[in-house]
Amino acid sequence: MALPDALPAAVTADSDAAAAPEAAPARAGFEVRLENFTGPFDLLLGLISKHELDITEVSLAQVSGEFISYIRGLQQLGQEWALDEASEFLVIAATLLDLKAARLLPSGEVENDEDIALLEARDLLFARLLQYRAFKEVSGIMARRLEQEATRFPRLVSLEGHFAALLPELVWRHTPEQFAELAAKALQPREPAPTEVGLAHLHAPPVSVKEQAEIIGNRLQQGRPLSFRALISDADGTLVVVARFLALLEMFRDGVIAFDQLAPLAELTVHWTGPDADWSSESLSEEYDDGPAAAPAGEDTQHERAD
Amino acid sequence: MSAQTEPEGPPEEPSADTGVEGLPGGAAAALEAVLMVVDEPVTAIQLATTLMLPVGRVEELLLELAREYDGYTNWGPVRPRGFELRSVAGGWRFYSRTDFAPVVSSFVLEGQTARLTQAAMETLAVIAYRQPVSRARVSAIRGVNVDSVVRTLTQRALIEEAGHDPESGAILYRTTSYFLERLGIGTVEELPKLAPHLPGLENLGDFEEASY
Amino acid sequence: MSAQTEPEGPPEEPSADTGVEGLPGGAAAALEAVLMVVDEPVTAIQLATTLMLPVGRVEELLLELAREYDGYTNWGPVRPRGFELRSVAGGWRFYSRTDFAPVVSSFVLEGQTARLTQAAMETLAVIAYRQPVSRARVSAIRGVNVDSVVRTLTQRALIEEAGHDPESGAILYRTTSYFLERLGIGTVEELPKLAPHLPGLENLGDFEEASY
Repeated sequence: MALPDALPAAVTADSDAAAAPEAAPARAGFEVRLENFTGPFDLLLGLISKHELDITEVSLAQVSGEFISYIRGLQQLGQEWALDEASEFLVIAATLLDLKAARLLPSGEVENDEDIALLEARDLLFARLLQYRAFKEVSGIMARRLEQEATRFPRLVSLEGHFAALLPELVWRHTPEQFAELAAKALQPREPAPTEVGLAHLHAPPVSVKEQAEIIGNRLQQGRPLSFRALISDADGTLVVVARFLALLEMFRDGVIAFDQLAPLAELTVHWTGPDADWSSESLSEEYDDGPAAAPAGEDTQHERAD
Repeated sequence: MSAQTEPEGPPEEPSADTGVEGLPGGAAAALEAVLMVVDEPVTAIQLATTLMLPVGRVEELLLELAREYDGYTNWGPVRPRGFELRSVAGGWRFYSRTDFAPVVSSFVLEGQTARLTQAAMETLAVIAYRQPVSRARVSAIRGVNVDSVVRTLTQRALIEEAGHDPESGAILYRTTSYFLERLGIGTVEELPKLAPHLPGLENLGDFEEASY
Repeated sequence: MSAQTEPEGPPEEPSADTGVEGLPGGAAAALEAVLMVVDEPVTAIQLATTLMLPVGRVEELLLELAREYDGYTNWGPVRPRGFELRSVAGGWRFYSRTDFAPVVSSFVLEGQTARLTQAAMETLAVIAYRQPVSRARVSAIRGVNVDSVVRTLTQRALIEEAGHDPESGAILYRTTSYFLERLGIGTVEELPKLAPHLPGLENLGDFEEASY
């Protein structure tokens, strides 16, 4: 998953589509289009205060409609969106939409995993919103402080002549050519700071779910049920454990394995239920390994190896 | 028009004919003389070193001077001066008094920096409270990309690079002492507390760490 | 030690609740505020214009202040200050008091080196090749605030002010003949061309404008 790494994964889980990664486009005055708002949280806070709702109690669903029509309005202005910024708006819009939809249904019951995920998404959104509001408030205090301080002027005068004359004679060792070299270096346009945060470190070393599925498949096809603990006993890192876990879920969905668990939180046992011979991890859905362009370049090689 | 009586002059310094205490005006005047040529806040330690006086004594004198310029002395009220002596960003420095800003500003054209935008202020606040911090983490809190704002803040010397995150390798940022100067505080600990602005969210810290 | 009695406080200003006279400390404090932060000496006429006071009154106040800092007032002796107010070439400015010159010198020389820092050299290089240029533009190119470095370079007589930018009003800087002398060339035109070092510097102008 290549989400802008600025986003907590839980919040963005619903909206992979919004975060389609690409090279960051040129910045095209996005701030201007936000008019008075400096970001999605700012907009959301603005809407909440407009309705005189209490941020700690308001159902975010109440302001969803306006939030969404606001970004629709932005879209209709027809300019290009800066993807990484737009994605954050869309993520929040998607969460709000979910919450709004949930409100239309009979309330009070938490029935399935989706409900729980929704609650978590709402809580995360609340938490982030409250956090943002706190910073917005202290930034207001800081701004007033800065303004107040700006009415004082520091004494910042050049050294009186007779003291300046005491300074040791300057040692100068640069030839005109060396000086020019220095100038060239100093005038070199500085590499603009990357607008996209590198994700490479998050994937290093890359772990392929398919590859792990292949390993698990090979072991289980020997016929003996294995515990999850046994299946991850040789994993050399959290990433591998996660990948194996995801692989198990995928394989379960494809109906080639089954789980046994005697009690909640008890040992999880996995056994093979699939065809004996012609199963290959290639038949797994491609949800994990094939998406993002931001995935490490070495991935193709890995697929081949997994075959 | 009260002609207020000032019962006594300032107590004279103990007879010390060695060092600065023996000069006209004594150690207090020596401090004034040095402070007249500094172009950035200077610490009590630096001053004590130059004047060859104990740091405690210098700190005491600085506080007395500051109070005197404000109109309060041990021997009664005096006319407030048009300038103030303030401790800012860990050092002492002369400033013009706030009341005279309209008059002074017409003489000081330079250094009247443009106001920061709201986006810049918010970004500055997040960096101030979370430093050292990467751009990505600031983005996560603000919900928008902060690259260009961070560049502006760096150019205006309010923030600076502070090494790299050991895990991600991302550049970390922190506020500068110029930031403290501009805000008129001694250290970042003097920033208003963030907690009162976070109602009932005690474990937000965990959330932040978890989400990042 | 004599506890000298100061019979009276300074005479209060005539009741003037308009203008600077109404502010705490009155017109004298307003003068102090301005004089504390101006770099160049200012004339009584400039001060009178800004403060909207008669020139005669301002001159009177300036003389009174100067005397007060020296320890003499109409209401008796006071502690001499570490600073003095002097009229030089028709303008008034605060200076550190001569008696303290040894202390001030040792403070000024403390930690001074005979060498420019890397940051100062690079800033000088930018100014040399882009002159006349404002601090803001140099900041934009260097990506950091250069105010204090520019002060150092000015103090070292390597650069000097060269008028104001017609649009922004910002002070422009250029290199001095002392700089040429140190570099061993006759004119700025003799600076080696940059092209061999750096292809593609032609569109640097765009970059600078865009980034600031």
